[in-house]
Amino acid sequence: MGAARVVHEWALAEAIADYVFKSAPSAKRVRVTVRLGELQAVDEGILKFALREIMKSEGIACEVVLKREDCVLKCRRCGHEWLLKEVEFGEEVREAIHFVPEVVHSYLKCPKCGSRDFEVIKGRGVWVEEVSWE
Amino acid sequence: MGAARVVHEWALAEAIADYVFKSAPSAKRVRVTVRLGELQAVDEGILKFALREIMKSEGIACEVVLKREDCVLKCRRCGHEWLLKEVEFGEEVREAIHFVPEVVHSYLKCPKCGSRDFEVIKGRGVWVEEVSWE
Amino acid sequence: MGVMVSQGDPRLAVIGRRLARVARVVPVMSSKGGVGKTLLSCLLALALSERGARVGLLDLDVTNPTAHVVLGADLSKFPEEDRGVVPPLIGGVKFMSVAYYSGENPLPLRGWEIDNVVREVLAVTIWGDLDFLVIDTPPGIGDEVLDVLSYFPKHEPLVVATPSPLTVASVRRLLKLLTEAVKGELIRVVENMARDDSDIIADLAKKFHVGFLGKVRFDEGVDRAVGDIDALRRSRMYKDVSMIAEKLL
Amino acid sequence: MGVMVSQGDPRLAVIGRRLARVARVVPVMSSKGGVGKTLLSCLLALALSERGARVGLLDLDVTNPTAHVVLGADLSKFPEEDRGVVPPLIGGVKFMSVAYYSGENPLPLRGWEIDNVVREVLAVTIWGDLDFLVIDTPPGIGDEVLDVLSYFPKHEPLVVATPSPLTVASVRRLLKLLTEAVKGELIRVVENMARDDSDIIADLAKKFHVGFLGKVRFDEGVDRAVGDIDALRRSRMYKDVSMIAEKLL
Ligand SMILES: Nc1ncnc2c1ncn2[C@@H]1O[C@H](COP(=O)(O)OP(=O)(O)O)[C@@H](O)[C@H]1O
Ligand SMILES: Nc1ncnc2c1ncn2[C@@H]1O[C@H](COP(=O)(O)OP(=O)(O)O)[C@@H](O)[C@H]1O
Ligand SMILES: [Mg+2]
Ligand SMILES: [Mg+2]
Ligand SMILES: [Mg+2]
Ligand SMILES: [Mg+2]
Ligand code: NI
Ligand code: NI
Ligand SMILES: [Zn+2]
Ligand SMILES: [Zn+2]
Repeated sequence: MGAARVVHEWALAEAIADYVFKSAPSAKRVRVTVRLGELQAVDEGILKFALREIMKSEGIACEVVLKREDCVLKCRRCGHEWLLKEVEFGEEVREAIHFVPEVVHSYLKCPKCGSRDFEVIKGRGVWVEEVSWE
Repeated sequence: MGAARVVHEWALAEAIADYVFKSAPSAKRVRVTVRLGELQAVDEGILKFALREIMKSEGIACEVVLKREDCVLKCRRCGHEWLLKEVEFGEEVREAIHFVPEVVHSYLKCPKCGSRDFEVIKGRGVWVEEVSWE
Repeated sequence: MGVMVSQGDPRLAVIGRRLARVARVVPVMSSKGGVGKTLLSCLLALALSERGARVGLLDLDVTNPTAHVVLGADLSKFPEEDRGVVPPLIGGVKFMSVAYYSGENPLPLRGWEIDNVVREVLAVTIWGDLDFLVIDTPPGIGDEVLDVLSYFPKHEPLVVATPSPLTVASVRRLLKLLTEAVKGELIRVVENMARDDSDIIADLAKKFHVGFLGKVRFDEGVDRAVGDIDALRRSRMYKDVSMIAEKLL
Repeated sequence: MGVMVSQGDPRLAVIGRRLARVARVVPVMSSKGGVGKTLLSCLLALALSERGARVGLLDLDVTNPTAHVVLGADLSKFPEEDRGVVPPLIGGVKFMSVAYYSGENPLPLRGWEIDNVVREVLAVTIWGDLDFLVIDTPPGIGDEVLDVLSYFPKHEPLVVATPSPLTVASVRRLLKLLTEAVKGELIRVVENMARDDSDIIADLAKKFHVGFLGKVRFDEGVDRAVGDIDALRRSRMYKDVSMIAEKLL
């Protein structure tokens, strides 16, 4: 989070850009669909802005589609499934999870059995759902 | 392997039986479909025999369907995919893998890049594909 | 009346049956490596067995098994089969390890593969009647440790700590995790490689409201006894571990 | 001309760019725990930096990070952001650890989650120009170690061994794995906690045709220096590690 030019979302945008360059080394027009998991809470505006800037500097026309994905958690011990929406975290914890989503295991337990052996079965972080080009 | 009454396939049959009992605690007629991965090389005849014996002793009519699944390996480092059929192991190694399929990582490397960081993406061991009852 | 369907891993369904006649499960744990988990697991199993208990020992340090080195176990033949895998008797202890199958080769595994090994071994090992099943575990808090916490219906962790600052930091995190999952009176701490009469570890146990079973002194000679059960039984470390065993009985 | 499609994890694509200006990657490894990987990683990073090298240190013992304890790093604030995460300078070394985010809480993770942490950290950490990136790794041969072998295009493993029978068994397995994957001349062994002039470890290195960088003697006082960089720099262990650093330069 923070100002668009400096925040760490920029690094994730670079990752997406490099992924596009590797998938379509000579394409001049691409379309990229990115899934953003609720857990990591990436700033959509900044990510989109950074991705367009990077692509422009490489002379590529890029259409960016961002899709939010809700975060679902499932306990491996008791099988209970719950939504991140039902959980309340403080600002510091949310920020820590923003950088490394797996640290959610440091701050959360299964609401039913108390185990930390749960899985983020949906909605973790950044994933390229589709790069298409002609 | 070895004689039907003593070999370790019996333990796997018990596992399948317990799985059936837990899925359908009061069913008297069940049908179970089991997928057998090529890697573990379970003896089909013995498994079927053991499963029927166990079910009979519990007074349950059980139809057993076994499906073989070919083993496919994929290297995480270089992406190469290959088939277990293309690999030759000695008798001792095959026997070790029969007991704990993951020890394949002790005896096999990616034929393309030499890495042991490969995955068994299909055909590992015993899996219940379906238990059905009315 | 329609048709109902279920699909999944049969191995998890049978674990309860395999442990049905095991009275007490004692995983020997410590997030820190090199604190003596393996040596202590082996000596504890031997000491309990010497006192008449029926004892099993399971090496769950899957990617780096070493309990067989301590016990001098013969890896040249596979364990016998009898409707499952029967752990060979070594020094009176039923000993099971993936090393019977991997030998001294490297066994690099991803986490879900480690989980598969744990499921397989728990599903096919025939322990029979046991008073104690001692489990050696790896450092860190990964799949093996999470599997122990999730797959064993009941267990009494034995946490090994040494009085060094890096160990204390690690053990504090482990105790936080364990006290969330297991009743405090079932968790016990042992100080290993004690060299003086510091109370750091005893105090740590008190702070977390868990048991403290005492100290195992640093024993210069024990490394030379590794691989030889008779020599291990003559070591000073074995004497100290025997006192811990008495308290567990 | 049809439409082509690709889908996957963008983080792996950027790792090469993040390491583009890192001259040498030195993962400090040992399948055995407690042999001194963490202490040696930290002291080595400090010693290299004292000699004028630009050095980064990455703690990849994800479920049991302790390098921050050795360095006395401040976990109370997150690293700065500048188009990524900028590792704070500690004693002249750019230090990155998941502990900035997990604090001193337990971080129990399954293997694929550990892999996710490694990918995330490698994708967002901005190392800039480095002569050395030293990596502390956990014991065992699990996801962290496999990730190091798979994600770093080039690296020069530094294997830590102590002259105990259990360590030797573990290190032998690791050397077998490493010599398959990395050229022998890029692999180096260090003996740590040396107490006498045994040649076990030097001979082991010779047998595997890999380098041997010498011994770091057992230093009774080093544990008391943990957490204090100035005190660490005054320790006898630091002197010995400095000799290793010289040979690496
Ligand atoms: N009480 C003790 N006295 C002396 N050496 C010990 C003692 N306990 C363990 N050791 C030694 O410490 C080293 C690590 O022990 P090990 O059991 O392998 O630890 P872990 O399983 O926790 O990694 C071994 O060389 C072992 O012989
Ligand atoms: N050369 C040495 N002399 C004395 N103690 C040492 C030496 N190297 C490591 N230690 C001590 O050994 C213990 C384990 O060290 P650590 O670096 O945490 O090992 P690892 O990272 O391999 O688990 C620590 O208490 C540490 O202070
Ligand atoms: Mg051990
Ligand atoms: Mg044999
Ligand atoms: Mg360490
Ligand atoms: Mg803060
Ligand atoms: Ni941000
Ligand atoms: Ni068999
Ligand atoms: Zn739960
Ligand atoms: Zn490969």
